[in-house]
Amino acid sequence: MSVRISEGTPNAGTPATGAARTPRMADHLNAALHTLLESDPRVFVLGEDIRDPYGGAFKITKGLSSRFADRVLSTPLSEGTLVGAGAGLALAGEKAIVEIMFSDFVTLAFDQIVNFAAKSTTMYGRPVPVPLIVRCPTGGRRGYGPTHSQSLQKHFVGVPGLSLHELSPFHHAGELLTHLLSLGEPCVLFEDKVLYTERIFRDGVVDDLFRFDLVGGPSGWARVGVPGETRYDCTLIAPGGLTRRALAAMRALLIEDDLLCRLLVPARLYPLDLAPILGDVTGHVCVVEDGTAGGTWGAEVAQALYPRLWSRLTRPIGLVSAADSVIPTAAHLESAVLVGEDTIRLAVREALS
Amino acid sequence: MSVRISEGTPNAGTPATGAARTPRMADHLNAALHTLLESDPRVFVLGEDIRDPYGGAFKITKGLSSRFADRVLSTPLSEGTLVGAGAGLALAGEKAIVEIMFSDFVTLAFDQIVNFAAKSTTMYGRPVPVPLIVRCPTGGRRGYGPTHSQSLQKHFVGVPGLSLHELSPFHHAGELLTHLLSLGEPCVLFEDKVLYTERIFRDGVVDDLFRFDLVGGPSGWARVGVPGETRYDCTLIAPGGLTRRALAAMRALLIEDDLLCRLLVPARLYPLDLAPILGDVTGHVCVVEDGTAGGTWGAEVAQALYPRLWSRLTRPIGLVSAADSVIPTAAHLESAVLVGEDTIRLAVREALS
Amino acid sequence: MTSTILDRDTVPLSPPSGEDLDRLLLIRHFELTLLRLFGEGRLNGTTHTCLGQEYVPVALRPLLDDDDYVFSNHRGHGHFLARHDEPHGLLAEIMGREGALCAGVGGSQHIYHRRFLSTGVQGESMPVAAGVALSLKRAGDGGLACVHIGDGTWGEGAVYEALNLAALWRLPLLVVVEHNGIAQSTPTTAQMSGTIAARAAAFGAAHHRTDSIDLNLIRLELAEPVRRVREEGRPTVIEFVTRRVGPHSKGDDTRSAEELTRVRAADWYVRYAAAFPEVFAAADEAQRLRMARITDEVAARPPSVWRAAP
Amino acid sequence: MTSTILDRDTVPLSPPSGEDLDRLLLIRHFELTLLRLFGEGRLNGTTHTCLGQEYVPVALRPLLDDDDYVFSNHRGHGHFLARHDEPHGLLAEIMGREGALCAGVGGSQHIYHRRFLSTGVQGESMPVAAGVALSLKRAGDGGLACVHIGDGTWGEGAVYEALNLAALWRLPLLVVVEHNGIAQSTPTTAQMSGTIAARAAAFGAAHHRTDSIDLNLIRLELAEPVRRVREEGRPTVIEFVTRRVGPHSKGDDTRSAEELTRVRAADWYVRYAAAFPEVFAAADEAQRLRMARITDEVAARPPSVWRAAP
Ligand SMILES: Cc1ncc(C[n+]2csc(CCOP(=O)(O)OP(=O)(O)O)c2C)c(N)n1
Ligand SMILES: Cc1ncc(C[n+]2csc(CCOP(=O)(O)OP(=O)(O)O)c2C)c(N)n1
Ligand SMILES: [Mg+2]
Ligand SMILES: [Mg+2]
Repeated sequence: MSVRISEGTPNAGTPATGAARTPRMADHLNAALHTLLESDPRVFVLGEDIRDPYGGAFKITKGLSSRFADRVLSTPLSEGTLVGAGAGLALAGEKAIVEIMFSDFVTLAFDQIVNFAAKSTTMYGRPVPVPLIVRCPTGGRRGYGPTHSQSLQKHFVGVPGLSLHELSPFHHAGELLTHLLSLGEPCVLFEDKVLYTERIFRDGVVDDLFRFDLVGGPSGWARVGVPGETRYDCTLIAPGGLTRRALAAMRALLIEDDLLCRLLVPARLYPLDLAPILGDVTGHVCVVEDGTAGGTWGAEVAQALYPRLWSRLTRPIGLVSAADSVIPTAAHLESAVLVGEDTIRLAVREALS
Repeated sequence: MSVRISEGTPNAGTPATGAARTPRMADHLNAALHTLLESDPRVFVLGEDIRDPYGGAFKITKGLSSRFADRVLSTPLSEGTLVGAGAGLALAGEKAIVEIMFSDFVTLAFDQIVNFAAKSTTMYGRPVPVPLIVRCPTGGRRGYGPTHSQSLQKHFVGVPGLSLHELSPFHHAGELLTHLLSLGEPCVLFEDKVLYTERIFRDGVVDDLFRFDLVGGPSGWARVGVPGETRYDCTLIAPGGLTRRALAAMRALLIEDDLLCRLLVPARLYPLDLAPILGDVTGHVCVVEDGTAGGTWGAEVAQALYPRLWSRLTRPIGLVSAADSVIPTAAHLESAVLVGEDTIRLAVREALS
Repeated sequence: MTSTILDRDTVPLSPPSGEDLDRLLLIRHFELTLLRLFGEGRLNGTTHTCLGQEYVPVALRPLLDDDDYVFSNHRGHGHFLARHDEPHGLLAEIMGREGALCAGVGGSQHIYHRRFLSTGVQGESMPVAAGVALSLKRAGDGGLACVHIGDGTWGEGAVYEALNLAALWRLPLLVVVEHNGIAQSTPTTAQMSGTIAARAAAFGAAHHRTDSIDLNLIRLELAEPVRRVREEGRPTVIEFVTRRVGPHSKGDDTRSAEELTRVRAADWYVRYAAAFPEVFAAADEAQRLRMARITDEVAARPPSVWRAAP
Repeated sequence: MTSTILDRDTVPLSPPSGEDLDRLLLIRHFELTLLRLFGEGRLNGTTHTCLGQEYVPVALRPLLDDDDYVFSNHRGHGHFLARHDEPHGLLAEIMGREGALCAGVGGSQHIYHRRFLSTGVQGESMPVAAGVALSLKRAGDGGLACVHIGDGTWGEGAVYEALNLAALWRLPLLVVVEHNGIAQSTPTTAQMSGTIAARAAAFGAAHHRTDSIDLNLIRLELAEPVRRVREEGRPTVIEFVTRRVGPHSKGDDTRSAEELTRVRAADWYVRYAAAFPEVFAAADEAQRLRMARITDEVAARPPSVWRAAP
């Protein structure tokens, strides 16, 4: 089984120029894992069906086991235990990346994450490093149905000792993974399943309208806007999985509704570090996410922003999320429940009308 | 083993007069379970060590198995499975109340609750009744340490098909349980462990200063205030477990700081029904809870309140919670992390100064 | 009780009833239809067909009563169709069309119809089935809860927690394991230490293993164990040694060509066709046609409506 | 490998070394001190003493190396003290005083000291220990991960998931089961179907059962199984048939008087005292005094400071 890595050699770290075709997220992430395993002999990857020739349900681990056979291990169907074993590796001085095949099943590892991995970093009275990343392929829009389509980020917000992250097409996956493993605390990394199939952005270029830059380090913020503009009618804040839908909404809002939006995408969802972007929040603020309504990540963003923006805000912060509903399988029912580009556009338009 | 029920006979439903000594919450809840099992032959109770003579770690199920031997069952140490079995009973037409010995271990049942019990009510395209209560003895202040002291309410907020409740000294436990089983959807019921040892309130009387009434039905709100007062400097919103600390803070604020507070305590934490108390929210709003900081229930309350109170609010809604920290075992460390009467008092005073 | 029947691939098959053959072939053509529709881009989402394993639920059919509960998993179309002759409803569910069993909300993996319930998280049904079995036991009508799981699902702790509970409480729980030697891409040897027989025994459950594909023979073997589940509240694990002839879901089969040849040669379809060429060919054609009609009919329906949407 | 040693309550004990006796009695007096302090209202929170089970970790002591990891549970004071002669640190931890092992944050149930780690959620350590064992295996120095669990903890699915993984990956995992016949208030018969031996076997783990309390004899029995864990990566379950002489935590013992009499008669403390009256009495008194001094000293310390508070 030959290794197929679309970014060229596993070492290829230099971004292509803006004009060239950028890799798809799945290949970009796969290449990042290759590089990481190669450069750090302490890194293990565990997960269901991750070995070659299968290479994982979403092929993110393709080629890894062929190169690093003793550190890339397919586990039985035991989500709790594969996370626990990752924590054990981490305690013993290794670094562990574990894959939950569908993030929906991370519920089975909730105890290991909340009550062991996260707590161990502080409950023994001194800092105990637990370098562990729990990778969670996430989200709907693929018709997989109620138990294979969820975005469960919100349930992990506010666990002491645990940080939450999400892949975005702006942030470099390899730098992010390296950074997360350096934190010494367990991280849950959400990865939008549709994003896997999309191309990443590089060199500050999004498209003909929008440009981006990065602030706040490898897990900081991507700031997307129109070159030269500083005052926006609306600031959208959204995790990486929402990027394409947010961009499409921004384009329509600009061209058809004459509303100028900026988009801010954090790689680290929690703890929130608002400092790098506080100055960039102008106009109406709207937090967009894929999770269902109620107890959302957006509510956390909003509660952190209200006191900081109190004098500037002219209306309540808007929250856009999926409906308070299971995610149906049939495409026409699923799209009625999930956040689409129209949901975002409508929310902004209504708030500003 | 004789049955010990402090409310007199298990049937005793009539509240004592305000002046009489009211029962402690543990006995009140125990009596409610006796009544429920007696009146409804479909009710089962499952949990670890719940049978007599032990009667549960907190003695809430005392006497039940002696009277209803085939419906009150001690399970092995299998939190996921005892909740799953409860859901199975519920699907098959029974009603199930399951006890998680310490709510910290409900993490082991997260999958059964989120991905099965809650989803089953809607994911089959038609309403499927799942009358199930997951009872969760909750909270710290007893020196049990990091894995036996948590308040995990926030992690269950916003699960479609799941409602969250908390015992309070104002709400009648029996009416609440009966109501929850009538909803046909799984409910998580948080029960503060210290509250177990405290006396319930009846007949609208709290103490020499404060009175209460109930609005919004068995899972609605208790409104606590000073008779005759309608405008308060501050409105505290808190789950039942916070009651004593909130009352102590309110007393000190009134007597020593000349600040008049009202307290609103919902039995149902989520979904939030703000309608019954929206008119009662005056002055500064402060949401108080026992969970750790970040992604709190309070953030959800706040995000629901901001748009509704937008024109009335003169400052951001205050959130009071435990620190972003594991809960240490030693009393002096534990109290530094948890919400105490002083934490509340200080928060209100600072906001209003 | 643990008994092992030796490989019967070479033993002559007993003649199936027409009804049995029809049911087997209906399921086969149902599954083939799904793969075809996916190939044509007419279905979205995912599916897991039971190609090669159709005979398991068909064999169990007469052993289960209407009042029994059946819990199914991701690979559940055969389980459903063996119990309910409602291919229209199931196809509509998978295609999201009017007349769908669950309004198109559940799709392939989440079906609840009368006392048949499937869900997509492996192992999760075991505790639920134990709870249902507790209710059935209390009712005292001899009902049982049957749970289909795969060999890979024995990785999940929930399986053991539930077995333990069922044995302690003497619950009428029948666990049907379709041991096809693989879980998604991982061979059983790489994910299960020890044997299913030993695991059942360790939890005080009875165990019966069969590698027959002969419906009549299987029923003879299982009648007594199933009776004991009902009458003695004896949790029992029935292990079918079987083969997944198709991919895990769609086009994701990484097994070697040799392995696939071996597996396909043992397919009940091939063996029944060889043993009873005429009746088989006629039934095969009939079910193929039936399924084609059903597909056309369902495909022409409007999208499903979810009346109970929250 | 499964072997069972018959009840030895009547077999004469071999003489313990002075060091062993001291360690046994230190743990005994440590635990008695805790119950007394609780009774006097000088400790808050909760505790689970290992009264009656002290000999288990003491017997294991010379079989474990410094580089081995030991995972302990709620009933872990003996496990700790057998490994580390640091009763001051442990008592300070439980009393929340200066010099506490974990700054008073962890308390009785959550200790991490060198390669000793305990936590309060039953079964949770098993997968973690498997991960540690994977690292040890890779290091190739013959280290092992030892996990203490009770009989009741076999209710948790995590135990089986981890055993499965350890057997598949041939990890040096040693599971020590203290089978005291009870979990909190529930007898093993009401919470475990089948046997621990069968459960180990079902997951491809070796099993060795002992009901001896004779330290020397136990070590003889266990030397070979422990060697095989290290050298062959053979996950092994060692089952100690033992007795909880005290309450589950504090004053919550609902066992009958007969049961308690039976259990107490088999207490190693009673039997060693009867077998070696003079050395025992002297050692007992010495450790009682040592513990009294430690208690006074620790109780006089100021409250612990949590420097790493978040
Ligand atoms: C808890 C959980 N983990 C992982 C999956 C993804 N998954 C679906 S089927 C499958 C393999 C199941 O193998 P087995 O139990 O042998 O059944 P088979 O597919 O062979 O019929 C996996 C890993 C899942 N659905 N649920
Ligand atoms: C997951 C979990 N469930 C329940 C408990 C509460 N609990 C603590 S010890 C115990 C009994 C444990 O029994 P066993 O494993 O036999 O150990 P023993 O107490 O007999 O030493 C229980 C139910 C817990 N700590 N963790
Ligand atoms: Mg299989
Ligand atoms: Mg025990």
